[in-house]
Amino acid sequence: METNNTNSFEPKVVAFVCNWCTYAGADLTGTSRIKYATNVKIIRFPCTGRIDFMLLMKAFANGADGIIISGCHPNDCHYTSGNFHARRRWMIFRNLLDFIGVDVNRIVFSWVSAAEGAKWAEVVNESVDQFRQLGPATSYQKLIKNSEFQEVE
Amino acid sequence: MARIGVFICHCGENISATVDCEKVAKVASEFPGVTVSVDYKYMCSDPGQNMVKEAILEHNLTGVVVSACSPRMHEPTFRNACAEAGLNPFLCEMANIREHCSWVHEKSDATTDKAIDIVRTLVEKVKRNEALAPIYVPITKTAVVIGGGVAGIQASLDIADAGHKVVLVEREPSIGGHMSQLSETFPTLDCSQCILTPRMVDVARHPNITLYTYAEIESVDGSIGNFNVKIRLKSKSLDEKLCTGCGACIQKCPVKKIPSEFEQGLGKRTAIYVPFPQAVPNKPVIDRVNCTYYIKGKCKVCEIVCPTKAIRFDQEDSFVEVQAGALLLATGFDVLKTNFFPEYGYGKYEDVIDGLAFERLASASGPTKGEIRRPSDGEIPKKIVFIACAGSRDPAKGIEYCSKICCMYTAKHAMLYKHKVHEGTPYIFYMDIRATGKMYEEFVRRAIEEDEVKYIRGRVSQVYEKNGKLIVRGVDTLLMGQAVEIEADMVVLATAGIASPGSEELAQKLHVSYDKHKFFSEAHPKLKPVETNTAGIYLAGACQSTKDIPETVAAASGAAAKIAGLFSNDLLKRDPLIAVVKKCAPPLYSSCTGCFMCIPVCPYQAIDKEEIKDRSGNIIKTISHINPGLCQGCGTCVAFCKSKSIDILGYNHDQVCAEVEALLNEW
Amino acid sequence: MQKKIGYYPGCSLEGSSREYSESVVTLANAFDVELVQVPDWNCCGATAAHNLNSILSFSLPARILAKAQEAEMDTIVVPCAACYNRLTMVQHELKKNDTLRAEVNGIIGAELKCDIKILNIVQFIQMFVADFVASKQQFLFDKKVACYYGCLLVRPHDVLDFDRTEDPQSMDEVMKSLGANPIDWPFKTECCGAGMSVSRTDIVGRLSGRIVKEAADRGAEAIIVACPMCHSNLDMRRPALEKAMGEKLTIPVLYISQAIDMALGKSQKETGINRHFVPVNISLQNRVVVPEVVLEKTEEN
Amino acid sequence: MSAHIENNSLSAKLQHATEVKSAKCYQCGKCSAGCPVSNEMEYPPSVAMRLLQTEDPENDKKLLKSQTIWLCVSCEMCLSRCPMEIDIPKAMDFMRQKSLAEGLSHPKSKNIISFHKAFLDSIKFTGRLHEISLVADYKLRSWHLGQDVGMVPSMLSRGKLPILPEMIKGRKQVAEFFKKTKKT
Ligand SMILES: Cc1cc2nc3c(=O)[nH]c(=O)nc-3n(C[C@H](O)[C@H](O)[C@H](O)COP(=O)(O)OP(=O)(O)OC[C@H]3O[C@@H](n4cnc5c(N)ncnc54)[C@H](O)[C@@H]3O)c2cc1C
Ligand SMILES: Cc1cc2nc3c(=O)[nH]c(=O)nc-3n(C[C@H](O)[C@H](O)[C@H](O)COP(=O)(O)OP(=O)(O)OC[C@H]3O[C@@H](n4cnc5c(N)ncnc54)[C@H](O)[C@@H]3O)c2cc1C
Ligand code: SF4
Ligand code: SF4
Ligand code: SF4
Ligand code: SF4
Ligand code: SF4
Ligand code: SF4
Ligand code: SF4
Ligand code: SF4
Repeated sequence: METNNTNSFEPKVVAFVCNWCTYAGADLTGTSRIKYATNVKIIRFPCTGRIDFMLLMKAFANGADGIIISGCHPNDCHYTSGNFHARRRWMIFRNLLDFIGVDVNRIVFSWVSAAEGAKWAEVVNESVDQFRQLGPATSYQKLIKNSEFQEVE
Repeated sequence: MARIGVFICHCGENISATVDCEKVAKVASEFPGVTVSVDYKYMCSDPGQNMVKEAILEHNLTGVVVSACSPRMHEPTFRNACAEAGLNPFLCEMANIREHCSWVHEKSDATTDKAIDIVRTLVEKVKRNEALAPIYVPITKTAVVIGGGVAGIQASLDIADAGHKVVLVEREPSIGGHMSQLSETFPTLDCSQCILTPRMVDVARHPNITLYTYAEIESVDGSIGNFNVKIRLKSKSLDEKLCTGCGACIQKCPVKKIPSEFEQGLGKRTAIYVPFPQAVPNKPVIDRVNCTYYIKGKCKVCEIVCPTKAIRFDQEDSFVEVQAGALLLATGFDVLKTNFFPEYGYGKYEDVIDGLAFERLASASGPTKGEIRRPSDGEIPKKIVFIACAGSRDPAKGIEYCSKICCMYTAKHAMLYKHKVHEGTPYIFYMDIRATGKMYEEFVRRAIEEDEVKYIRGRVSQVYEKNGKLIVRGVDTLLMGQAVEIEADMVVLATAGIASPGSEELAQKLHVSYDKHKFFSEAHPKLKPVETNTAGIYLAGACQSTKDIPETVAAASGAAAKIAGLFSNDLLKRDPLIAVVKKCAPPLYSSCTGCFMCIPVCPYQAIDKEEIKDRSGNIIKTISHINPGLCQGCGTCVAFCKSKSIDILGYNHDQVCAEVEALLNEW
Repeated sequence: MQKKIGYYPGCSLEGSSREYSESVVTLANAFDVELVQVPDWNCCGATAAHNLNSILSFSLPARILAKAQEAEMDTIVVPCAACYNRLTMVQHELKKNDTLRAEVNGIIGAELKCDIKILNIVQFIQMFVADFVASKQQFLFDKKVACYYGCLLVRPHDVLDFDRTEDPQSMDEVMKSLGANPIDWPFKTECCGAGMSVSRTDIVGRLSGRIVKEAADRGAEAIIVACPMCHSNLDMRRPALEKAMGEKLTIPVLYISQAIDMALGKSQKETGINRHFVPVNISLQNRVVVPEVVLEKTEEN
Repeated sequence: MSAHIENNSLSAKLQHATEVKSAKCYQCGKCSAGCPVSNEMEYPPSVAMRLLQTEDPENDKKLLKSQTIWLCVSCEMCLSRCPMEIDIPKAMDFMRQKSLAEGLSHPKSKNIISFHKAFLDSIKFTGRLHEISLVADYKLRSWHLGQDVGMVPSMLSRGKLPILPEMIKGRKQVAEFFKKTKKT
């Protein structure tokens, strides 16, 4: 189980999850009483297909140290193909992120179904570990804030 | 000015044990725009809901945040309460501080802080919520039932009796499913065929039911109320309208040695065949893989003997499209059947068989006319060893779950054997006896006390053949692991029940979720056991998890009631959380540039083009348009629109951005 | 063209089971493979080490692997099933467990890469012998045989990933290709008593006795093995087995390499069968169709 | 994974050291049914697992003092057939080492232990196993002076017993291993 050690850096993590699979999976984590790090807070979307680049940048600009994007498994998307589009878009974002100096390791892409309560806890804990090692994301935040970040990509 | 009410629930102690609810309420009361913030033991109780309603009236609230369990649990409850107090239900949001907070963290300040952050996030969201009106769509009152086992049969009859149309799609040549293979059924030992066959006939005769056998679902689109289902009718090589089912073709077909699937390989069938004599419809199909004509280009004996000239060798698969308001999955289960257990010699020794094969041996209509004879030499076995949990509860070689039905059918098998072979001895190696239904424990006790079935607690390690006997090596764990070696004449494995093959593909076609064992997932394990997560698609029977007949039939009637309930309205009310193209004043009309990037990405073909015309009818601009009847609100188009001209109600830019900011800024 | 390949005989092949080593070398030579011993190899520790001292049980095999690595051997053949099992298990454990590897590296003073391909005798035969055996075979091994795999060749399956643990077939296949008729029997992977040979001969008598008797009862004319421990328990300990079973058991026990050597027409000396306790009185039939090339060679001999 | 183990039972120690979790065993008995020496054991493997599960100090002691742990020949039949994939052979290894360390090993198992020790000693001094010295050493330790002597002449005559041990160059290094690993 994660313990919030006071000395070590505790990253702020936002999770963008889809309503049908991962949100329900995270509900199951709760129903199963599986514990995970408090660092992660969830925002619900209809589908990972809804999540655009701007939102990721917005999160970094507001101080996120890491982002988890999680939805249904390939082929299991509640909306047929939303997650597939999300995945494809992510491939394009990666290069863009790299370009503006955001470490792509600060974004974790995962699939968690409604039946995978335990997996959600794993994803959270592993991601928090990963972000913890990367340290605070302040430099990117400054960069993003200063570069007069606009709501158009 | 926003006037938001925040209601923090303790959920008994489910939340308050790890989250300081009073503190959360207090901090929330200081959030900008929050007018009232209170905590209470059970928000969903009547007094809890009344609290919300009174606050709405008293403070003229513009939004409500209930901080409690998952919205998947109680969002409708609280939205209804708000509506009753005159607040548009879409101005109510739930902050999930139970499943996503109190249950997943230990009691600590960090946990309370997280709860506060979650509440703040939803407060910021709800401030930006808009009053929305539900959408109404018409309902096509036809149900497509997929799978014609006892579940599909029962549900079809119930829906049809309620006055609605049913299309029943079965992929085998006959309906009946596994139940038609069973001999007698626990716990009453009534003859399976005797109770099932009349219902099968009813299905065929019911004016409201259209039956397609030898048919499969090709594709499904649309959504609740209005699905469009394309069905592939596999070629039976036969004109069903002409065929009278006389059976002359079957008698004359020269290919007679094909192992019969229905008889679990213990009997044989011809190339043109009906699976079993009571089949519905009782009309044959040609199995093209084994038919001499399809292999070698000659024979056609069936065509020659057919009195009505019904045979069609050149018939191809055809398709029908059905409009349906609801779908029911009833595709049942299968038994694990590979030689996954080399140590038990399954697939290697003829006399090691599985439970379904034993059913055929015990069935009066089976290959031995109900006499228990071993497959290798037809002898009557003096000793039979039954091995329970053969593949179930076995993460290493089989599946980890308990198949639930095999304890009972194994007891039944041992009993049937004893009834037929009085001098025989049945042994059952078991780990636990799970007999939890009505009259089940009594049934097992009867097997042990009256029919002298020898139960031995222990798992068998190995079965091997020696001098015509099967040597079964096990232990008695109730005797400190003492070795038990039995020289048996036959071994019956209670193999695991698994999802029906093809379940995964079907689930993907229908967009319903399934678990890791490929069984379809119900929407809620307790409260929505016959619904799937996809609106308008229901499930019943062993396709959800292995079930016995009483449970299967109960689920089927339950699902039928749900569908009949859906069909009792002419219009379906739907949440309006869908996409809209933003409009603005002329001369721009909309920021949409008409790039139409959004059209191909929509999974529901919900986007088309709209022409904006001036008074004299000249087209000024073509922009995209979203059909509210088709849009499901996935938001894919939103992410694709470069000019941010599409928004999704309930998850619009303002709302989600405000959420991100609120979540992070005070962290 | 000579192929060179690493070779770890292990202690018993230098001692009580030297005929195994002799027959393996004979076999390799017949197929133009040169077996190069791992330089200055040590004992793998066998059962004793992991019974008594687990970290030692890693260090001893690790040194062998290090020696092979030093000599730039990418593949080593390990005919003894016990050694094969230990070496494979240890390489697997060390590969996946970084802390353990660091500790063991410290003890043996080397940096293990853990990427050596470790072949058991059957795998060696499959790779270097099976495809060519037909062209060199002089005698038909037209006997009923019982292939006995023992425990260590196939278990644990997760790590060794060689054949299946129940009713394995690889040795049966090899014997079939020589013209033998392998029987179907249930004790292919039952334990012979292994390391208890000296300390609890009574147990070995019972376990191995049952195995030998079962093979004999089913009409086998020879038991084919791939492990020196199995061999010594089934062959050298025969009196103990007979005592435990209360009957005379005359069926001979051959290493699979010896069986092939015999089919190739090798002498008793080359196969080492003269060293067995249970006499091997098996005479093989000349192959009916003998390719000309081989005929010439035999004449030269 | 909580770092502190308050639980001092053998089962907890076993899990800590080897990740073998006795709680996973559901007592099906398949291991005992396939174990070749189960009949000789006072606690067949499934019973041994049950004893561990009780976490009762008395039962822990029973196991460490048992012949069972020394009779196990590490054949892995139990593991390969256990539906829960419980690594009993590893558990047996662990219990043997514990039993020795705590001086609890069963008097009747002395033979087996002596043999293992003699085996390791042989390696310690030569780097390889020298079978004659092994047998000799074992006899000294176990006092089974007569046993097996009958086999020696026939083994010699078949060239199966080299008289002189093979000394490897690295034998000092190997002897070092024994020192370095002694702590365990
Ligand atoms: C050996 C044995 C003995 C049993 N004995 C008893 C007993 O004594 N008492 C008792 O209560 N229960 C017993 N059962 C359990 C009983 O068989 C099941 O409860 C029952 O069959 C479940 O019915 P079902 O309709 O859900 O599934 P099924 O009987 O499996 O029917 C599913 C149907 O769907 C069809 N189908 C599958 N996939 C598709 C597809 N993609 N498209 C179209 N059609 C499809 C199949 O062809 C089949 O006709 C026994 C089970 C076994 C294995
Ligand atoms: C200790 C315990 C723990 C349990 N834990 C779980 C669990 O963890 N998970 C789970 O799934 N299930 C659990 N259950 C089972 C669960 O309680 C039942 O499945 C469920 O309550 C059954 O609901 P019901 O409506 O059929 O019956 P009930 O809950 O008994 O409701 C029947 C209602 O009918 C009323 N009534 C009775 N007679 C009359 C009459 N003549 N006229 C008018 N009204 C009448 C009663 O007052 C009562 O309100 C548990 C049960 C017990 C005893
Ligand atoms: S509203 Fe939800 S959290 Fe509150 S008491 Fe009801 S179930 Fe529990
Ligand atoms: S002979 Fe013709 S009518 Fe009779 S069952 Fe066959 S196809 Fe049908
Ligand atoms: S054509 Fe085919 S189905 Fe018809 S009788 Fe001949 S083999 Fe049978
Ligand atoms: S129902 Fe009985 S036999 Fe079947 S898996 Fe469960 S416990 Fe085993
Ligand atoms: S993607 Fe946006 S701009 Fe392009 S057509 Fe669609 S709504 Fe208009
Ligand atoms: S949100 Fe957009 S992409 Fe999704 S269904 Fe509606 S119109 Fe199609
Ligand atoms: S086989 Fe595995 S689960 Fe069964 S009793 Fe043995 S250890 Fe326990
Ligand atoms: S490893 Fe030990 S306990 Fe397991 S089967 Fe072999 S002898 Fe028995």
